[in-house]
Amino acid sequence: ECGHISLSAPIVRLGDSITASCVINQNCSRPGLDSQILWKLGAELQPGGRQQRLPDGTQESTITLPHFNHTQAFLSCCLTWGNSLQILDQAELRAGYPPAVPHNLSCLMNLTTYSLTCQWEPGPETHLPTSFTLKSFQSCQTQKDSISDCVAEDGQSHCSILRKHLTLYQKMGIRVQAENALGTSVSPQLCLDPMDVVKLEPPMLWTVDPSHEAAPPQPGCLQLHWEPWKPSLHMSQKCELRHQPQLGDANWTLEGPLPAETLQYELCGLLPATAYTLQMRCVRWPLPGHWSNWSPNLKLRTTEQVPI
Amino acid sequence: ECGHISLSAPIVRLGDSITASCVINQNCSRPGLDSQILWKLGAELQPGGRQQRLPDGTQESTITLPHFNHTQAFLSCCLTWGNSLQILDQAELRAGYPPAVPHNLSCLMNLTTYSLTCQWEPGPETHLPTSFTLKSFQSCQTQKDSISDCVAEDGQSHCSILRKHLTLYQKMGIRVQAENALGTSVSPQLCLDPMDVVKLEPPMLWTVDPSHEAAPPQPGCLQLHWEPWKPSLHMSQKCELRHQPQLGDANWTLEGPLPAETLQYELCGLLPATAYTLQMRCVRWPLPGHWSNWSPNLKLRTTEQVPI
Amino acid sequence: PLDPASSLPQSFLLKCLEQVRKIQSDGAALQEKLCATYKLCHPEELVLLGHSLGIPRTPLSGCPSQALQLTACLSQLHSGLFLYQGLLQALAGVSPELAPTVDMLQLDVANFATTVWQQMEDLGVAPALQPTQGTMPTFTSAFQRRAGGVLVTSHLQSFLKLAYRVLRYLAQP
Repeated sequence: ECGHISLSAPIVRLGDSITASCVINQNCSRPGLDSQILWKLGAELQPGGRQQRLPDGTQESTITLPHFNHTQAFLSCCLTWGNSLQILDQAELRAGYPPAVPHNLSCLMNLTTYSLTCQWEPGPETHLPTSFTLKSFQSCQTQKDSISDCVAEDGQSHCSILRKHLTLYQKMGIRVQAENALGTSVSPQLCLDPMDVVKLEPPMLWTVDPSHEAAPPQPGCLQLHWEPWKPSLHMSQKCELRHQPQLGDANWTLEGPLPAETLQYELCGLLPATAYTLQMRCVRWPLPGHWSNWSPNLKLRTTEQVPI
Repeated sequence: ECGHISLSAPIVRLGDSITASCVINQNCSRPGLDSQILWKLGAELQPGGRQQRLPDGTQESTITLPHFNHTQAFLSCCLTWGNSLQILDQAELRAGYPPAVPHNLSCLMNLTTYSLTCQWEPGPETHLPTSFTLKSFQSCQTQKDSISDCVAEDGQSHCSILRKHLTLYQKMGIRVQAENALGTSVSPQLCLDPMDVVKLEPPMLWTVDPSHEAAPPQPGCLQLHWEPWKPSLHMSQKCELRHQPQLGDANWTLEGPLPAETLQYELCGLLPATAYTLQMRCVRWPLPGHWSNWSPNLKLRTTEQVPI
Repeated sequence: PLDPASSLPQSFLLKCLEQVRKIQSDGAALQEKLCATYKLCHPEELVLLGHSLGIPRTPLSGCPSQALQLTACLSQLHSGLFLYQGLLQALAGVSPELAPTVDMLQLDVANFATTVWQQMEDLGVAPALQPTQGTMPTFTSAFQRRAGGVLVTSHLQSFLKLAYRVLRYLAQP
């Protein structure tokens, strides 16, 4: 090897100093002739190298970059050679920050894939390759019985724990760990039972088919029928209905709590001969859970008022 | 094991016969009482089982299904047990056809992924899991120096051979082999140099920027400029231009052969003050290749005729 | 020696010209990446390192248009390509950003060497045995592989420039 750079540390905090030394062995420098060792940061020459000849005849130059504020750069050790400058070695310098403590850790249980997806806020940019790993344990008190790590993909702030790693209906402790070359930080623990953070999909809301033998709706009434989201049929739920006449900026009116499933529900007290927008949502109940989003709009029109 | 079915062959040609035998060992039939062995195909009882007691005391029943014309069915060996029917073993029967010889094998070289994609017609449905594999060799004469197999995904009739397996500019022999439980068939060999089956993308066709210092176009003329598709810049090509006035059902007029690249080309002999649609395509030339598709339409208008 | 122009099929010459242009564009792409990402833009800055690593260069002396000896020229063209194929393989392990470009370049050089070798066989001037790769430089650090990439590509581009001139001369109608 002609020349070899060694660094105080290849990765430092932004603004810290970096010291590098470059040793040129004899077979690369011309005997008797003291070639000058020069340093380049990227394409720019860097003054301040202190050069000395070592007892074994090799030459060494040391340089300190006081405040290194590039996130990435190449430092080259060069030798004057006739009127050219020869690059003999090159080292990659990186600078950034240790990871901040990830915050806003939250999880949702997906009943289609039956996986627990957790997401978090990673905190400020570290400028360094930083890995995020979900560390989860079968219990919230002790850190024994750890569940296999869930490593987020590069640049992603979420990870999904597969069903086979979960013990449903049991509390588990979850933390997210951020790690890069400058340090590691761990979020506070989230203690939850996956089934208590199920995110339901909205129920299906229909109007009852008029051809059905049921009696036609009263004026100012609508006949509705709904069904909870299929994958959540085994969960007891309660639901809410909201409706709004399509008149200027009318407000929503809320009806609830309503049972998770009815064959037929008559909604009355509405304005006759008026177009209404209806929506429904459900939540696991009485066991804990998250409300589903509101279902897509169902647009219906109440019948005319029969002249008395 | 209570009962065990053995089959003449688990997979047969549609319409062929299948013979099955079922042995019931002693610990499953009540001592002294001769239980009757019955067969069910799917849910239907199958008459015709020939039952006998073997020297070692076990009972065996043999049945032949003369013309098995289901593509798939389950054959169950059952025992009368009091007034119930006990299923002791079940075998899956499948029937179909050996693969026909795949035909219309053709290949295209993709210059973006630098892979050779070959496609073929698989022939009639075999009703059986059938694998298609591209078998290719470095030469068309001998079958030595085989290139690693390219196995098509299930149900797909194409496969792409990666760049690292190809020796460009040399002829290679390619066949597609179809294989299932009832046999194997191989297509005739296709002998080609991947570079001779490059599929070019269309060239880029523009009008010359009028603000350019060049003189404005003559009446009845258009100033054009084109560039071949970037990944094919290293290939010498010829191109063709076609144009059509936007008047009723005017025909295309063809101009060519044209060089693959020009800074500026004046197309004259057109109707003045008329909107034209222009398209261009190129082909590797003089070496073999496929014409690109026509480029997207370029719509231009010729200038007014200056009153003399 | 063979009469230069007549004995080489036009399709062979056209393929060679096409392959040279492709390799030149692969090489330019690699040089561009080495310069943009690692600031290694000038091979002249790496001559000393090249000597210490023992990166060989290869002449194309049998191909000057005045006294063209076709067999010598083809065989030098092939052994030069064969050497560069080896040198590019020795760069294996170069950074993930560069690896696809180096792989493409190495495959294209290897295929061009095969095209020339196949033509030598067709002319009956190919040696009985395929050449074997000599000892290659060993690159012991990421920097040396990058610097080696700059030097090998730069030598290869000069080699191809001369080869292209000869092939165009031979391809003249």
